[in-house]
Amino acid sequence: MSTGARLAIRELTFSQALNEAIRLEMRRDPAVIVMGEDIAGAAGRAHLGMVDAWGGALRATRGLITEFGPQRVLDTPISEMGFVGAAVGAAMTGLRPIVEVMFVDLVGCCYDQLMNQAAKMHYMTGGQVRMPLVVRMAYGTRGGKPQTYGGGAGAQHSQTLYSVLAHIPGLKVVVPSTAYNAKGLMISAIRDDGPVIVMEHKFLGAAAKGNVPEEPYTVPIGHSEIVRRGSDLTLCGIGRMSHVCLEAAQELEASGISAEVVDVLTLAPLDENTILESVRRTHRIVVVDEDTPTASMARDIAARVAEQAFDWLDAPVKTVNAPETPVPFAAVLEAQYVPTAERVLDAVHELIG
Amino acid sequence: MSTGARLAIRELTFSQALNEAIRLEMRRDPAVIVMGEDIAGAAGRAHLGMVDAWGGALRATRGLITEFGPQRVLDTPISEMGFVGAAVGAAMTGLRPIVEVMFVDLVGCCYDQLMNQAAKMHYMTGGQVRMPLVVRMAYGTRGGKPQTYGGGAGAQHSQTLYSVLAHIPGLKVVVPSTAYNAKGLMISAIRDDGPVIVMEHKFLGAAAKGNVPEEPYTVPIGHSEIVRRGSDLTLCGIGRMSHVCLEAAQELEASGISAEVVDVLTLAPLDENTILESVRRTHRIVVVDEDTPTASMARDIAARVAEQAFDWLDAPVKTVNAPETPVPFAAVLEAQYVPTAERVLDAVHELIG
Amino acid sequence: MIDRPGQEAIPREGLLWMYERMSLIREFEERLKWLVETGVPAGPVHYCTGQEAVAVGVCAALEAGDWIASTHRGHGHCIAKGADVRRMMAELYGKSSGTNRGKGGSMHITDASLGMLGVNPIVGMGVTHAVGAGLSSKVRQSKQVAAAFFGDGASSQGAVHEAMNLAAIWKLPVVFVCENNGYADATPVEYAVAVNNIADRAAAYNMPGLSVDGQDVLAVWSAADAAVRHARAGEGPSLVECKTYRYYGHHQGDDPHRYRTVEEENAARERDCIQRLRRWATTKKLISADELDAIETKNRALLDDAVRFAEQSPLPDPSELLTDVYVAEP
Amino acid sequence: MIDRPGQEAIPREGLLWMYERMSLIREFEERLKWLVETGVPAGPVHYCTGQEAVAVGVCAALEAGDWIASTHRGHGHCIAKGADVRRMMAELYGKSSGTNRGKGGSMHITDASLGMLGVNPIVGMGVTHAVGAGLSSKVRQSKQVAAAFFGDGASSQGAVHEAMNLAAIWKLPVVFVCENNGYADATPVEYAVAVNNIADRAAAYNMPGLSVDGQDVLAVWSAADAAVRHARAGEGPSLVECKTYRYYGHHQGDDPHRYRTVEEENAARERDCIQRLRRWATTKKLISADELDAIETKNRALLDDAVRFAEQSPLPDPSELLTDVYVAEP
Ligand SMILES: Cc1ncc(C[n+]2csc(CCOP(=O)(O)OP(=O)(O)O)c2C)c(N)n1
Ligand SMILES: Cc1ncc(C[n+]2csc(CCOP(=O)(O)OP(=O)(O)O)c2C)c(N)n1
Ligand SMILES: [Mg+2]
Ligand SMILES: [Mg+2]
Repeated sequence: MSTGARLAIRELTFSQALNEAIRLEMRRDPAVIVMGEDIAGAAGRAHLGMVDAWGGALRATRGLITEFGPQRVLDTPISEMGFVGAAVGAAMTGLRPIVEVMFVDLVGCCYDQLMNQAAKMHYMTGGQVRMPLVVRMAYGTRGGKPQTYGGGAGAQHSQTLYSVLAHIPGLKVVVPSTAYNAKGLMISAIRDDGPVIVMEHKFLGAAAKGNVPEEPYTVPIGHSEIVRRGSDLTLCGIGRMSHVCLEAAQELEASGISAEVVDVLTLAPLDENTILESVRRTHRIVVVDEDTPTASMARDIAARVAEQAFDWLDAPVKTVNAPETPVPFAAVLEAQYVPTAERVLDAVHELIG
Repeated sequence: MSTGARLAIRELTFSQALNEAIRLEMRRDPAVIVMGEDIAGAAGRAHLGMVDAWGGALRATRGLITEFGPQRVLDTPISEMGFVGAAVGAAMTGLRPIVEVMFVDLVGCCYDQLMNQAAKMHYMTGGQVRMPLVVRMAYGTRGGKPQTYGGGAGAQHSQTLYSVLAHIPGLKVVVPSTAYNAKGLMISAIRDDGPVIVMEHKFLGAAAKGNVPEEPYTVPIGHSEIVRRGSDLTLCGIGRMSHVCLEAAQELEASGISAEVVDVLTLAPLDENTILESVRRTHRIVVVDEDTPTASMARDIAARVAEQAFDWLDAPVKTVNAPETPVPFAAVLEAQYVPTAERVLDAVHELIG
Repeated sequence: MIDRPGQEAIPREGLLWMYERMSLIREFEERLKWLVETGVPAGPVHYCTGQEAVAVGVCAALEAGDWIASTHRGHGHCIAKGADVRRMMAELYGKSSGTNRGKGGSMHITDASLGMLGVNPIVGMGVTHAVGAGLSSKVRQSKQVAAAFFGDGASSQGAVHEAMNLAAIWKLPVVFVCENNGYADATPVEYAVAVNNIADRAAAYNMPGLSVDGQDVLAVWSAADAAVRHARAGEGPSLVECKTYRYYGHHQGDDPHRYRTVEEENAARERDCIQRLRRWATTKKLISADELDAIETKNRALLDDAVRFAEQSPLPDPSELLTDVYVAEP
Repeated sequence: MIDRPGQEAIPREGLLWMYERMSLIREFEERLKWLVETGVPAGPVHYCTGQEAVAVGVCAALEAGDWIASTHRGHGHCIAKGADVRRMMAELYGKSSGTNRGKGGSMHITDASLGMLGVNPIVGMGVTHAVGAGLSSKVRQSKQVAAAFFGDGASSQGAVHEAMNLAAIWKLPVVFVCENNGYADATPVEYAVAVNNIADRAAAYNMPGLSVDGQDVLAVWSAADAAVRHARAGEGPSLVECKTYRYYGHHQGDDPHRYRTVEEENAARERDCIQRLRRWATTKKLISADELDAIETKNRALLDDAVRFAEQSPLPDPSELLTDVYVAEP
């Protein structure tokens, strides 16, 4: 963790922070490699002076090939099951692969490798096999102001879906929300000897900017963070939704309501205690999740609260999710999709008259 | 639905009931076809007098090829993404395919077809495309008495996992628990113009026997059933867990506690109302689910209760799941895995001193 | 442009239709590009400019009742199969008059009534759906053929291998059309694919495979026509690889000069499929330059109209967010 | 048994090792079958009886530091790579002394210290892991080779296609070994696979492909040895198809006579790999019958011991249910 004064601090974007985390760990450990579609781009065209054309979906791997070369920065063909499987095999045999699956929407093309192979290998082999694997996935729907027309990325390129990963015992799933914790969680993920999924919100990549120390540091996996103190209720947010919760908390302050905000940060293993302790102090909770509701992480957290903090609750446990629909294309429809501060406030007002 | 007296009724197993449902619908509608690995077996060996060697994982398709021939009963190579995709394409073009994916453990090899294609096609095309597709999957861990040694099917052939399907908007997911509702839900699934996943518990296939009318009938999708009336608390079970709940209810009766039992039957769209109404009468609930806990259907149901029936609750909302681990092989470990009536009773006693 | 066996059988109207469709696709993409670059928020779009001959040559070999499965780069396929450019443009504007009522967008444009199995941006999946359509044709004995478009990048997807094996063992009426434009995003085909000609993989499925010049609409048509006849006769699937080129970046935001040279682009433009058909048909005096100019003028007007239609169409009602999730409400 | 190029290079100890391993695999499976049929609850098991020559011929070509990826039918691969039959048997008994501490079972037997990437019953997935191991070898410049066993059924899996393409474009030191035993469950290979020789698919990945008699351990060894040398020299992957046969049903509960004839089975048993090596080696007077008998006697004793070890080993502690879920506890 940061020790303060000694470190040089600059403002970086979320994507730049991820990039720096990967770069530092690649310098530190030659076993760390990066794989994925177009994570460099222009593969095999160095002789034409062309390298590093893309840098991945979030541009988080840009520049790595220039420093570490094509042996450690591998563009892959479009074969998610194959290259995630290769990463699994590489992790079992001495490498520490960081593999990018462009969008979580493509999880269906490599799900077996994640849920049957990476997640279970250590357990099934009685603890013999280690699995130092990081899988990066961009997720999320365009939020914010509705445009008058046009559209977003549509039903197959806008999903959130992390609950289908968090559901699997053995997988760790982290959801950074700021440039600072993006870097720290990524370094923790790379150093972890088990499989860690890093969910990277598409619309935080460039938008979330913040102070980031130059040196390597870790943000521990399995810890939620109270990002705002409050006493009247708890708002619990995941990924970009933590920012929405903060926005809502700000507005509530204006009407004299003091909201505590918990940024979940890790979905699996979930840091129940931080959430439960907060609720036991505030007696009310709204969980905000960009994913669709059924079997979502919002419902999961709500259920844990209803089971373990029931006696402290003064009101129903509220969840705010995307609607139970695919993501629509048209901007006017999409604008209704992602939970907003307004919807969080509506939920709060149902709890607190 | 059954009109009683007119129908001939015999005892069938769960698998036989599924078989009869499929057979009757294939007679009724020539567009219904069946596909999957070894759903007949001995493919291409009719000239040696060999047909129908397997009949699928649960033997639920046995005999169909003899009646309907290899044009409508198609054995497939081991290519889940390909043949589920072919079923999706066939459903878009005039057929009503019933496709068997041997075990839900293999969902990772065809997940994209289910979650991105079948589930969303109707929505994404603005309602143009219909998707009369049934996907059958065997699931579940061996429960019951621990043997002194030996083991079960292990971590990759014993999973439950239905929450990762129920999570996807657009998919209907049914979990029959008896021979009667297996037949009725299967017929409803086949007649549905959208994609329906039918989850078939491996250890109900031969074990669940019951009275089944000979004629076709439907059990509606999207309805839970109160299978036992009670007043002190609600036990809510999914699939084989409904039987475990009934067992627990029986034992509770002996100690003077009256438990109502709800058999969920459909996970998506969930019949919240039946569950909520039950809780509003009994004021207590335990949800029992064979799946692992994080982002499970048990937690989903618990969260809905905590949000929508909070004011009626006299105690925390309890969930009973498998532990947060892969399924272990050794019988002594596996025996601790699946929720039992005993564990349900423990949960009840935590609620009712 | 080389003379092709059977091409004398293409009536003048056939040539005119090919020219008209290629020109309409070109006009659609160029207009769209202009709109996007001047601020119309059409979502992610993948222009197929340069590749028109593949869509048109293949669809020229199909009948109205046949199916196509398309990719994220699908506007050309849609237009070649007969889609209404007004409703396509309205879809890109997210309007309720769009092909998909505004709920799909560029990557999902579908007019099911024209045999479109959908534009599908999960690389490779459309190929499996075409195999399913072929199965449907065989089971229902309807003699319909399904053509599956997919890219050089998609050829590495396991689902495509599975689909080809299925079509082969079941002898389904499917034509696999690989649009090899040299790139998957920023990844060159010679890096990503272990063979020189993707068509050579046909042997792995015991089916005919042919690699043709995808900038020559008659070559594409000729190969597709043979494959479609083969399929319709119950002889099973074929693989046709069309070597083509996309003139612009992978999507509207991509600068291709980070991974390919201007020289390569210029060489590809020399082989422009529309100009080649024009040169060939006018040299052979089959069609006059004036006729072709008139087609282009008409297509420009169609696009003017399409943009007007899209602009003036109403937005979807907010309630549409929640409709059509389930096919039949429970 | 045909004389193979290079086989004169196999020292007598090599032949003895092959015989000893094949016999040990046979003994293991026969003993296990007897145990299962007399009531030992070993979970689902897939006997590899009949296929011993493939596992042994391939592993004979590997070095100790090389890797193998295996399938649900994996006991033979494990033994050929050197696994301890005592710990394997204990695993099947669900005992804490098992290779996987009783947490894996037949379908997951792994001794990672011997270069086993795991028995893996999700058809095709082990092949991708072998490719990853090959990548690891290349990146770390360790010169290790990875051999991937997979069935004729697995050859239809998309993951296998993806894995082969990856290994080919990256020139990884991988040997793909297809154990074509004619069946995937109850589905004959001639129904499920569109080509006659799965090895012919090597051309689709621009790598060498060879189809050999999988009942001839020297033929398997010879092909594998060439492929391993090719791999270790940095020349990239190869595909070796071994035509073999499983003597019993797909798993312990399967009656194969519902999908294949007794005549076919008898013909296969005529080609028994162990008998053939015995006949060849004794006829050539390389090894005496007595020596081979002694090996078999020793292996029977090893299995007696393994069963005793398994029976007497303790069960896992109930707390083991919850351990080793995460590699490093958070
Ligand atoms: C399964 C899958 N993987 C990755 C992507 C991201 N992606 C979209 S298009 C594309 C490149 C496709 O290349 P190709 O198949 O050659 O088609 P082209 O774009 O050249 O028309 C990629 C990698 C995706 N949409 N789906
Ligand atoms: C992905 C996947 N699909 C299906 C199955 C079920 N299954 C287990 S073994 C098997 C047959 C495998 O055949 P083959 O690859 O030829 O190996 P063999 O059993 O002949 O050794 C099948 C279908 C599975 N375990 N995994
Ligand atoms: Mg391409
Ligand atoms: Mg086989």
